[in-house]
Order: sequence, then C-alpha cells, then structure tokens
Amino acid sequence: MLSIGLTHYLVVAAVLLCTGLFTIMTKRNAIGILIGVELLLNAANVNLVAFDRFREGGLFDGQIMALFIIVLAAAEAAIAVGICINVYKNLATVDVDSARQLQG
Amino acid sequence: MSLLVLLTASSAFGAPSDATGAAAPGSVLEAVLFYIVAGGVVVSALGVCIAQNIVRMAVWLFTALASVAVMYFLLAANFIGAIQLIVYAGGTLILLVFGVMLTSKSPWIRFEAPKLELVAATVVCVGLFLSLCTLLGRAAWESVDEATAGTSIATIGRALITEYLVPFEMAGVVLMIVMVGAAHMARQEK
Amino acid sequence: MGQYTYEILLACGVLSPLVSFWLLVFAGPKLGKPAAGWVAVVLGMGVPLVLATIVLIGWLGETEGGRAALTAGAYRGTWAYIGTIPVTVGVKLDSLTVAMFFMVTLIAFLIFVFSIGYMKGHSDEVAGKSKYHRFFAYLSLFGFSMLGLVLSSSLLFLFIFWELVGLCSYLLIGYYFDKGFASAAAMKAFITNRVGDFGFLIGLMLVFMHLGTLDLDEAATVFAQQYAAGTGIFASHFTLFGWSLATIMGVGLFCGAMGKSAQFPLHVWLPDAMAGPTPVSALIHAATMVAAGVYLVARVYRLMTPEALAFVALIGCLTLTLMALIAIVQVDIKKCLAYSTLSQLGYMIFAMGCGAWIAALFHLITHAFFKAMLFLCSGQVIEGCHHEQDMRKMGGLMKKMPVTGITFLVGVLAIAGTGIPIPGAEIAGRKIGLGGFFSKDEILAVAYVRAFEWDDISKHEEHGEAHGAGHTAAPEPEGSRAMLVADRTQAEHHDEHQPAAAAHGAQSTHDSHGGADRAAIFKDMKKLPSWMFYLAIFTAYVTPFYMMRCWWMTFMGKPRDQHVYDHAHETPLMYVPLVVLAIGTFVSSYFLFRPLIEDASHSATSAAMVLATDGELGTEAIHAAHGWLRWYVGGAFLVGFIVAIAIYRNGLGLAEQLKKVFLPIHTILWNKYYFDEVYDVVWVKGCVLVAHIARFFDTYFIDLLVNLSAAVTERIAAFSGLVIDNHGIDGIVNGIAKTSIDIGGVARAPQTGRIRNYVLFATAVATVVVVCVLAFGMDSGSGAATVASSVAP
Amino acid sequence: MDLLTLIVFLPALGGLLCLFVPRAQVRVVAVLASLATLLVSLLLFPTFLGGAEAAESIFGTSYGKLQHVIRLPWITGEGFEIEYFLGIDGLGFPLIILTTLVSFLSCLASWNFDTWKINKGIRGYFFLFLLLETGMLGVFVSLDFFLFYIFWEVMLLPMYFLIGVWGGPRKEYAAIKFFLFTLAGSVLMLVALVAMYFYGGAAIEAAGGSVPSGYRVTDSGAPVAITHGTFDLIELATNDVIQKYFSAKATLFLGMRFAPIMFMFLFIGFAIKLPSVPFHTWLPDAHVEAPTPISMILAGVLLKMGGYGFLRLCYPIFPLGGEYWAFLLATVGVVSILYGALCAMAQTDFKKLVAYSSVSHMGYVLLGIAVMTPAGFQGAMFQMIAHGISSPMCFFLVGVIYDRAHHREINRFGGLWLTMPKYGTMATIGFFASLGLPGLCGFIGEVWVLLGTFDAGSKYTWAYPMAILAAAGVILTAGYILWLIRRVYLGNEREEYRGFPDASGREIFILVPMAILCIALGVLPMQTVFNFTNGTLDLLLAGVTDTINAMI
Repeated sequence: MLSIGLTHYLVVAAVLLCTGLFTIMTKRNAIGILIGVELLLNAANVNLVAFDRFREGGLFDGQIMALFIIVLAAAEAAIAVGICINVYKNLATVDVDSARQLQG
Repeated sequence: MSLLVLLTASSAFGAPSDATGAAAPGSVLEAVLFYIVAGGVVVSALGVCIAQNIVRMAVWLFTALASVAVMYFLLAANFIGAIQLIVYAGGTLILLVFGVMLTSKSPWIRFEAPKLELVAATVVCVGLFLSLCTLLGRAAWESVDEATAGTSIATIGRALITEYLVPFEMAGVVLMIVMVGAAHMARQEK
Repeated sequence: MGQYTYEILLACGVLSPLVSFWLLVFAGPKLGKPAAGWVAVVLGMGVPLVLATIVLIGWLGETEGGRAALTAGAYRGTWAYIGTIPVTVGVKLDSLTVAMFFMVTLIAFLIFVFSIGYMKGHSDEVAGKSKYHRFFAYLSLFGFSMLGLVLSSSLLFLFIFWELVGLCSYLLIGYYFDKGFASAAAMKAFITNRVGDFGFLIGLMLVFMHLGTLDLDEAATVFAQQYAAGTGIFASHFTLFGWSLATIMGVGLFCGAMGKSAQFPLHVWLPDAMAGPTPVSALIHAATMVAAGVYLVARVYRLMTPEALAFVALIGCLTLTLMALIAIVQVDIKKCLAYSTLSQLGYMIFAMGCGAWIAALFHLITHAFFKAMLFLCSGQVIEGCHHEQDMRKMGGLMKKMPVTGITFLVGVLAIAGTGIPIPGAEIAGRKIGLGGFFSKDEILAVAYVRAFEWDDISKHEEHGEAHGAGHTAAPEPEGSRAMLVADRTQAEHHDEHQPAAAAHGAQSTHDSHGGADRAAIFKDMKKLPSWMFYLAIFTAYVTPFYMMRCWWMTFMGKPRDQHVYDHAHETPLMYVPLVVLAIGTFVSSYFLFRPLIEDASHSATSAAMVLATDGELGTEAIHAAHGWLRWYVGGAFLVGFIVAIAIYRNGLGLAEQLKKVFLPIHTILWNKYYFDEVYDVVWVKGCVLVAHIARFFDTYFIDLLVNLSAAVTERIAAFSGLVIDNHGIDGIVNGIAKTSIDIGGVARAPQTGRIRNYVLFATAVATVVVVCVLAFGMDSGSGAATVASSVAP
Repeated sequence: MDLLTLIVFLPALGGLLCLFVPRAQVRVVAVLASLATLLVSLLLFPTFLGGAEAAESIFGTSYGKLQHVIRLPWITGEGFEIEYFLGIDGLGFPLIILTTLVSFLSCLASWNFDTWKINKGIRGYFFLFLLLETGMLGVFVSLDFFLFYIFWEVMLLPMYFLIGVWGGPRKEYAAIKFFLFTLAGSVLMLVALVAMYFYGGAAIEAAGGSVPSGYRVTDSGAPVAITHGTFDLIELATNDVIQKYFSAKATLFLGMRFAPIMFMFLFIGFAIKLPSVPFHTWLPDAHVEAPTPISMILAGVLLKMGGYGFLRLCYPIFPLGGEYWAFLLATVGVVSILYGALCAMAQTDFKKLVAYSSVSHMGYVLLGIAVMTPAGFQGAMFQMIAHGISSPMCFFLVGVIYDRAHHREINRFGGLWLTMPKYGTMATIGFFASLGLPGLCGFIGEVWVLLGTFDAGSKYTWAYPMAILAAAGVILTAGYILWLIRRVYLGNEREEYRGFPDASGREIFILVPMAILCIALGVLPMQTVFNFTNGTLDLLLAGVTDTINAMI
C-alpha cells in the first residue's frame, strides 16, 4: 500500500471519470454538464501524466498531450459558455430539457 | 484545506533532491502525500456530482482542479501542474463562474433530474468504476515500479517548438478561432 | 426451310401479342374505343393466327422423320443457371404444340373479334374514365402468356407462363373491379390457383433436385433411366400417404393442373370467375386457360408414376361427376356452362389418369371449340336480353336470335356426344358424329378396359416379358389382347415408315430407350376401381340432359319474361365468330387435330402408357370395348335429350314439382355441396384468424418482451438504487408511485432527446462491454498482458 | 482519385455543401450530389464489360481477386494495423449500384420536404441523408473489419436522427427502438471484432509468428507474410492457418467452440438488421414513423446489410458455424417467411403491411443462405437486390397516397385505380413484383431459394419440410397482397378521394425506373444480376464447403 504505483493514479483517474460521467448524467443545468466535462478531461489528463511518469526512457509525450488537452479544454469551455449564454438569451433558462426545438 | 495548500507548497517548492521536485519515488512521504491529495480529489469530485446548486458545484470543481494540480506535482510534472492551476483554476473556472452569473436568474436555482435517472446513473457509474478497478487490478503493468526522472520545463518547451510545432501552432489557431467565435456568440443582438 | 424457321415463326407469334399489350398500355387511351380493340385483334391475335396457320401447313407437309428431327433439334438457349444447372428457354416443337398453338390462336382470334362487338354494347366507363383499352391490353397479355405456355420447353418457363395466365385471368375477372363481387372473384381465382401452384412448385423442386434438369425432354429421359436403374428419385425410401417420392413429384405437378383446370377440390373459383366479361369466360375459362391443366398433365405425363396417374384419375372422376350434378340445378346460363366446363375438364383429367392421353387431348381441342362457341352464344344471349342471365326469365328466344340458337344447339349436340353409332354410317372412314361422340367414347372405352379387363392384360404383359425377347420383333401371339408398349410402337413405325430419316432413327433409339423403361413402369399400372367407370358413364347420360335443359329453357318454349323477350336481338359482328366456331366444331371432330395428337403421342409420351381406341394405336381389347360401348355412350344423348325435353317442354312447372320432391338433394346441389362455405370458414377465416393471432403475438408478446426488458432493467436499477440513496424509505415509496404512474409510457423513457440520457446509455453499454471482457475474455491474464504491453511497451 | 473512395465520400461532400448553401438550394444540391454518386458508381461497370476473357467470371476468378482495390495503412501500431482497405467483388458491386440508385430516387422523393408536417431543418435533413448514404456505401466496399464497423456505426446515427426528428407521431419511440436494437447487434459485433483479432493473432503465434497470406502476393509473386492478427476480412477468410485455428475443436471462447459462438455473435448482429423473427419488431415501428424517403432507404438498402454481412463475414470466416447452426438459421428463415406474411395479413396500416412483407421476403434471404447450396446463395443474393427495388417502390407508393390522403388506413381506401390510373398501374407492378409474380423480380429470388433449399435435402433431411413450408408462404403472400390491392385499388371510387390528382411527373419519374428494373430483373436475371454475383458466390460457397468437409 505504501508503494505508490501507476495503478493508484489510475484509480484516481477512474474516480474522476465516473464522477464526471455522473455529473453529466444527472445535471439539468447546462453549466453543470460543462463542469462534468471538465472532470472527464481531468481524468484523461491524470491518466496521461501518470503513464508518462511511469514509463521508461524519460519521454514526455504524455505531458505534451495533457498540455494540449488543457488548452483545448479552455477553448471548449469558452465556446460552451457562449452557447449557454445564447440558450439563456433565447429561452431564459439554462435547463437543457427546455432546449428541444430541433426535436421538431 | 489549509493543510492541503501547505503540503502542496512543501512538495512543490521544498524540492528535496532531484531537479523535478517530486518526493522521492517509493518513499513513505510520497505515499502519505498521495493519499492526502487523492483523498482531496475524490472528495471534491464527489462533491461536484452531489452538489445540487451550481455555485457549490463550481467551488467543488475548483478544489478538484487544485487537487489534481497537486497530483501533477506529485507526478513530477511541475509544468503541467502549474498550467493546470493557471489555466484551469484561474481561467476556465472563472469563465464558468461568469457563465453562471450571466445565465442564472438566481444562482441558487435548482433543476433536478428525475429520480429514476439518478438511480440509473448511480448504478452505471458505480458499475463502471468497479469494473475499471477490477481491470486495473488485473493488469500486469510492466515497469510500474520504477518511476522515471521528471522532465524539465525547458525540454518541454523545446519539444513544443520542434517536434510538436505543428500541433502547437494548430492549438494557437484554434484558440484564436475560439476567441472570435465566443465573442461572436456572446455578443449583444441588435 | 432454314434452321429454326418454325421456332422463329412461333416465337414471333408469341411476341406479337406482347407488342400489342405494350402498345395498348402506353397508347391505349389515345387510340380510343374501337381502334384499341382492332389493334388487339390484328396485332394481338391476327398475326399469331397467320403465323400459326403457316406453321401448321408447313408441319403437315413434313414427313414423320422430318418432324422427329425437328423436335429433337428444336431451339434451346440458356436463360439462367440455378446453382450450376442451366434453365433453358426454348420451343417445345412437336405436333401437339402445333395443334394447340393453332387452336388457341384461332379461337382467341374469333373471341377477340367477338369482344369488339361485345364491348360496343357495354359501358366501359367508370366515373368518367374509360377502361376499354385495358380490356384489350389484358387480352393481348393473355394471348402472350397462353401461347408462351404452349411453347415452353422447360418446366420453369411453363410455370412462369402458368402464373402469367393466372394473372391475366385475375385482371380480366376483375375487369369490373368497381363491383365488389368481381374483385372478390378475381382474388379467389388467383389465390385458389396459388394453392395449386404450391403443389406445382413442390413438384418442380423434386424434379430439379432429383432429375437435375428442368427441361421437359431431358427430365423424362433421366426419369426413365432412374426408374430402370432404381437410382435417383427411385432410390429414396421416403413415403407420404403411402406414395413414393416419385409419385409425390407427379402428384405435385398435377396439383398445378388441379388449380388451373379447376379440379375438385380446387374447383370453387371457376363458377365465380364468370363475373368477368363473357368473352373472357369463353376464352380463358372455357377454351384455353383452364385446359392448360390438361396440357400440363400431357406434358409431364412421362414423369408420372402409375400411382400418380391413379390419383389423377380419381380426381378427374370426382370432378366430372360432382360438377355435372351441380349443373343440373343451375339457372344462371353462364354458371350452367361453367359447371359443364368443370365436368368436361374432369373428363379430360380422368382420361389422362386412365392412360387415354390422345383422347384427353382430342377432347380438349374439340371441347375448346364448342365450349367457346357456347359461351359466346350465351354472351350473345345475355347481351341481347339486356344483361339478363337467369334462364328462368328467358325462353322462346329462337325466333329472336336464330343464328345464336342454332349454333348453341350445335354446341349442345357436340358436348352431348351426338353421333350415329350404327355400323356403315360413315364419312371418310369415320362414324358420323360431333366432337364428344369420338372423344368421350374413347375415354370411356379406355376406362372400361382399365376397370374390368386390366388384370388379364397386365398378366399377359408379364408373361410376354418372361419370354425375354421383349416385344420388339416378335408379333404378339394374341393380337387381340396385345397391349401397346413402346417397343412395339416403334417396331410398327419402322414397319410402316421404313425410309425414316436418320435423325428419326436417332430419335427413335433415344425414345425407345426411354420407352422401354417407361413400359416397365407401365406394367405397374393397377386396375381401376370399377365405380370410376360407372360414374363416368353415368355422367355421360347426365351431360346431354343438363345441356339440353339449358338450351330448351333459353331458346324454346314460351317467353317467360316479356321485357327480356322484347329486347332480344343479335348483331352480325358477334354472330360471325359463332358460325366460324360452329364450322370449327364440325371440322375439328374429323380433321387435323386427331392425327396430329396421335403423332405427338409417339414422342411426347414415348408412346408408353398411352391407351387409345381409334387409329393405329388402338388395341383390340379397347377396340372391342369401344365397339359395344358406342351403343351405350352414343345412345346417351338420346336419353338425356328426351328426358330434358320431357321435363321442360311445358315451361318450368314440372321442374318445380320435381324440385320439391327432391328438395334435400336439390338444396345440396344448389349450394354446391357447401364448398364455398366450408372453405370460407376453414381456410379464409382460419387464415385471417391465425394472422390476427400472429399480429397479437407480435404486438403484445415480442414487443412486450422488448419493452419489458427495458422496463425491468430500469426498475431493478430504481429499486436497488433508491435503497442506497439517502432518501431512504420515502424515496422507495415515491419511486414506486412515480414508476406506476409512468407504467404505460415506460418504454418511451429511454428516448428523451436529452443528452444526459444518451451519455447514460453509452456508458452503460461501455460498462457492459468491460464487464464482459473481464468476465469472459481474459481469464488467464494473458489478454490483459497483451493490452498492457500494447499500452506500455 | 480512387473510384471507390470517390463514390463513398461524394455524398458526404455533398452533405457538407448542403450546410452552406441557401435554404432554397439545399434540395437541389442534395439531389445533384446523389445523382453524381449514382453516375460515378455506374463507372464501375466497364470493369467487367470489357477486357475480361469471360464476362461472367470477372468477379469470380478468385474470391480474393477484388476490383478497384485501394489499400492504405490507416491506424498502425505495434502489433496491429487497421487499414483503409476498399474493394468490390460480386457481393458488393450490385449492392453499391442498388444503394446509389435507391438513394438518388429517395433523395428525389424528399423533394417535397417543404410540404411535410415537420419541415424544419432542411439542411440538417439532407446532410444526414447524404451522410447516411456514405455510411451505407462504406459498409459495402470496406474489406477491413474495423473500417466496416466504423461505417456500420456511421450509418446508424443519421438514421436515428432522420427517424427521430422528421418522423411521425411516435417517432421517438421508433427511433430509440431502432437505435437500441441495432446497438445491441453492434455490441455483439464489436465483441466478435476484438475476439477475431486476438484469436487470429494467437493462431499466427502458434504457427511460428509468421504465416504466408492466403491471397496477397508481393510483386515477385511470393505470398506476403502475416505476422500478427488482422482485421482484413479476406485474409481471415482465406488464410489456412487462421481458418484452421478458428474451426479447431480446441479453440474455445466462453467455454464454447470458437467458430459457432462467433458465428452466432455476428449472426445476431446481422439478423437484427435483416431483420428476422424475433428481432424484427423495430422494423414496423421504424417504417411507420419514418418519412417516406427514409422508409425507402431503410427497406431498400439497410435491410440488405444483414444479408451482405452473412455472406461477407459469417460464412467465409466461420464456415463451421454455418454448418453448426444451419437448422436453426433455416428455421428462423422459414418462421420469418410465414410469420411475417401472417402478420402482414392482419395489418390495417398500409405501411405496416409493407413493412411486415419485408420481414417475410427477407426470410427467403436467410433461408437461402442457411442451406448453403449454390442455388440458395444465388437466390438469396438475387432476393436482396429484387427486394431492394420492389420494396422501396411499395413504400413510395404508400407515400404518394399518404401525401394526398394523410392517413394510411387500408380499410378507408378503395377504388384508387379509378381515381389515379397511372398510379394504379405502377402500384400493380410494384405489388405484383412483391408478390413474386413470374416475369417480375420477386419471383426469381423466391424460386431460386426454394429450389436451393430443396436441393439441400441431400445434405439435411429437414430441408424438405422447410422448403415446403417456405413454398406455402407463396400462398400467404398472394393472399395479403391481393387482399390489399382489392381493398385499396379496386372497388368503386370513393367520394372523399375523387379529386385526388394522379401521380405527378416527379412521382412517375421515381416510380418508372423501379418498375422497369422490376421487369428487367424478372426477365433477364442472368444479365442483370447473376452474371455479376455468381462467380463470387460460387467460389465463396466452394471455400465454405471445403472447410466444412475438411473439418468433419
């Protein structure tokens, strides 16, 4: 137990993944869903960095990937918040259940 | 919380021996730090998904992000950790909070999902988690025990402008597009 | 004549109606009322008739050997492959084809002409839209299909055209589809035929599987070889109802004929089919299409085992009797003729079953002429009487429509088998008489021999076989008892036509090879039950009765309905075909067809199993039987006519009294033995019931399972989840209440249009996959190792 | 540019274009895109029209000899390689032409989108429509299992939205049902995909790590060496080592023999798509709710993927499974035929009736394949093409009348042949083709399958009763189709339908090609279908039979 290995980190990542998914599945608030997505992305990042750490050769691909993911997550958040604001403008709520115009 | 900050500080800046600044692999200190940080991650992640109103969720998300940043330090990825703090905790989260503020009539408003869905989601997520854990438990990782030395920021920086130049530039372009796009979307309709 | 000249001429004859069909389909509405009809007459049947005449004349000019060579060398092309077995498209060129082709084109041509007159007086407009061109388009299509059927050399093509004539019949019966009964009758006809085709298809499958070919001639050769060697289909020990597989094959093929020729118990559609226009009844439901069943049996005769033929005879015998009895009580002129058609078809089928191949086909052709004529007469009558079909309202029409009356009488005489059996009264070496007199006599003679003298003959046959020499060269010691078998026929032919062409020789060896084997099969033919013969001869007395009754009620006596009587008239365009057909009835009784059919019987049946009375193929036993039977059969028409006239001489009074006396019998006959009712309850209602059960099962069981599995999954989740949930007992109660409320729409729950639910589904599936992989896939850890190594090398 | 790639992605490009053109031009762009795809796909014809010594055998010279092959590494990694591997042979080719044709016609059938009840999102509709076409074409040309799977899924989603957004009143239920059913099949297929990869790898491992390819040769003529598991469908089917390993007794999966259980996994996946009883209940719902053009696509092309999957994956790769499950499969086929026909008979909804008739007709496909005889395979293939033409025609016919009457209750119709004579004539051709009238396309497939089934009697004694039961289906089919025609088209004209206009020029333009093909296929089966398919089918069957004989 005291020797911390790759598996430990991966379990933490799994927790992040599952909570992220749970958040997406249960929140009706658009921003809440966005928060869930952030958790998911973090789970992926933890995985990448952990694998990067626990492999031979001193490479750093995992970190670079994580870096890009963080950047893209920021971009995604910006767009998503923009969408939320637009939805709010049109529907006066961020409840995703009320956004069903495309359902016909 | 303060303990957490303290520990973060000690591991990040009170670097013991190697250039990367992580606790020595395999040491008891590492184990203790890991469990504390991991506990932080888990608690705050659960907090995110249990919290019912959006502001609390944002706060829990902040702690989660911060804990993950600490975890990066533990993993000898200082640069990523720093970026995590700066971009995520500092940027993305602020963005989200702005989003909350701009879109809520009242920040305490609650939309609850149907009970059935809650239950199903719980079952699925717990199931997924358990099966993932089983999978991880069975995996016979090679060379798991020896963690490698960390990477210096300089190496990463050099790699970004050589080997990963194209993705790097692409990321820049994407960010620009996003900036324009977000501004366009959020603009006031005439 | 060049190679394939006949084939090309005949094929053009088949395709010409098809051209006419397409022309009428596309340009029909523009051509307008009379023009469209004339297109069909000229292009649809005129051209084929001319071609058929040319072929007939050419064919009659060929020598025996030349014909055989032409038959053997007839065109065959590959149309498609079933598996690796080719399906050939080709022309079955022999005397029967030529005769049938000519007969069909001639009668069809006359009926097409008649139709123009008939349609002139009929409203062809429904809701302001003309259907005139459609009628002639369908007739053309029928011409194409029927001629194609006659020409087909392959069983599959026979089947294809078989279905197509069925389609035409469907379309034409349903021509007045705006009337409910017509479309119902059309549907009934098609579906009943499909039931027969189901059997046909099974026969076809057996032929395909065991004989390995669908070509008629090849199949016959293979069949004979397999019989001789005991291989193939004869090697199978499979039996059903005591029938061997080979018998089932024959019976299956015959089922097709049962449907199309409306044999008991599939006869129910034909009387209803009279809902179609009268020319259609004449052409399709009397002269040509319904006779196609007999034609089919003639064509697959070589694939029939004795047991199968016994079945054929049984069906034919039942049909001819039962239908004749129904005809007695009919009052609708067309229905009466329809039942008489059924009865006559029964005779043909019965003849086929007995072995009177020639007589059956001869009867087919003479019957085609006079029955077409009778129907056209009835059409004339109906048309003249202002669409009145009830004979009880007619009477005395002879004065108003003499041509029709006389031609109708000719038909009645022909169908009744009128003739003079006295020795010496002969024209051109043959007795004086009309169609039925010759053909029905022969059928009965053969039936008599099969029923009473068969044991002696077959015993003798075995005896002859035991001598080992066969029958090839040695003349039969007892000529009077000699049976006709293939070898002998061939020998006779060689004697009579010594300078046969080389091709004929080749054909002969071929045939005699098959023929010898056939003869062996023939030996297995059993005695016919004597009641079959009695029924057949009894019906021979009934036929003249109901025909004369029909004629008398319509044309003689006093008019019973003045309105009808006043309206009655006839038109030349309609009675010209009648006269031609009446002449045809005379001619067909004496010339052309009989010799052609006899000629065809050599190769078409390998001459075995064919028992005939007249001509060179006749044997002494049958001749003898024929000699004395002639007095009974030939006299039948007198008895029938006299009884009919006696009853109906003074109107319907006596008939009504008789009806009261025989009320139970009359009721049964009037209701056609309740076949329609029983079929309706058992098959139609039964089928619809089963269909509804299936639908119910589908909607409420299979679908329920699907929805239930979704619901159960959710419910389990709900239950276990709520216990964990800190809402506790309250949550359970609420949850259950909520679920109960949603119970109806529970299946809708998964589909919400909400992204979170989709994530839920996707995750659930992913989880299941992971669990599966964990539980089953990587038990030893080797898989996991592979995964790991691929991730972290 | 490679021809197949062009064919596959042209619709998707058109779809993207649809997103950017003005609203009024969207349908023009979409129709042009699908027309262009059709025309380009016709360029495949010269492959076998000239140059080959025997025109019939161009697709049959060897199972592996594929035309227009394009093969590029796509995702490669240590120990595995996923290729962008496209090619056509006698299985794919007719289906590609069918797909492009039916897509074009149904695109044209969507022309009146603006008059639909739900006419929002025209761009999305046509984009998804064309994306769907790309997915379908991709399935028929991809020879790499992974690629195949991806296209399979690509096709699934647009269909879901097309039904779920533009469908009828119960569209959500129908769409999710369709989605869940297909997804369940996909999951099983995914399991098979992974298992086949690993077990193939294990086979090669056991044989020493490198085996010669079953069909690929280098420029010098020596076979290419295979060193690891593969997703290459042709390789899996032709490589002796892999084949032996797959069918060996000792190869187990979940404690069962590998070949049968894998066959079953794939079979269920494809049987759902086919669909065969008892996996068919999504079909009537999906059809009833889907808009007319989507029904056409669904019936014309999507159902064929099941049959194609059997012939491309199940049988060549797991012949033993075919032998093992033959009885079960044939039973399912026969039950589908009869049960589908009976259910059709009891329907009062026009579209549902046609949908159930599809279940019945596709039962012949399953039966023909299950008995593994030459005639059976040929008949099944023909039946797929024939049904691909006749059933979209029937659905369009239903659509035409639905556009006018706005209901589909069979019992409320009557006398339409009088009201709309042109339409009535077309309907007669379409429904009689579906009935299996000789001279029209439905007949050939049925007869070939029946004869093939009967022919299998020498192998399996149960084939006789199966064939007879299936032949009895012919009567039921005649029953429900004629009853339908009688209730809808015959009878006297009804007042409420009197003013209905006859079929418009556009509708005739859609119906006529299908009617012509119905007749052409029925009259010239050899020239229209068999010449292209038989070579491949025969070789495929020969391979299957060889493996089975070798194993028993």
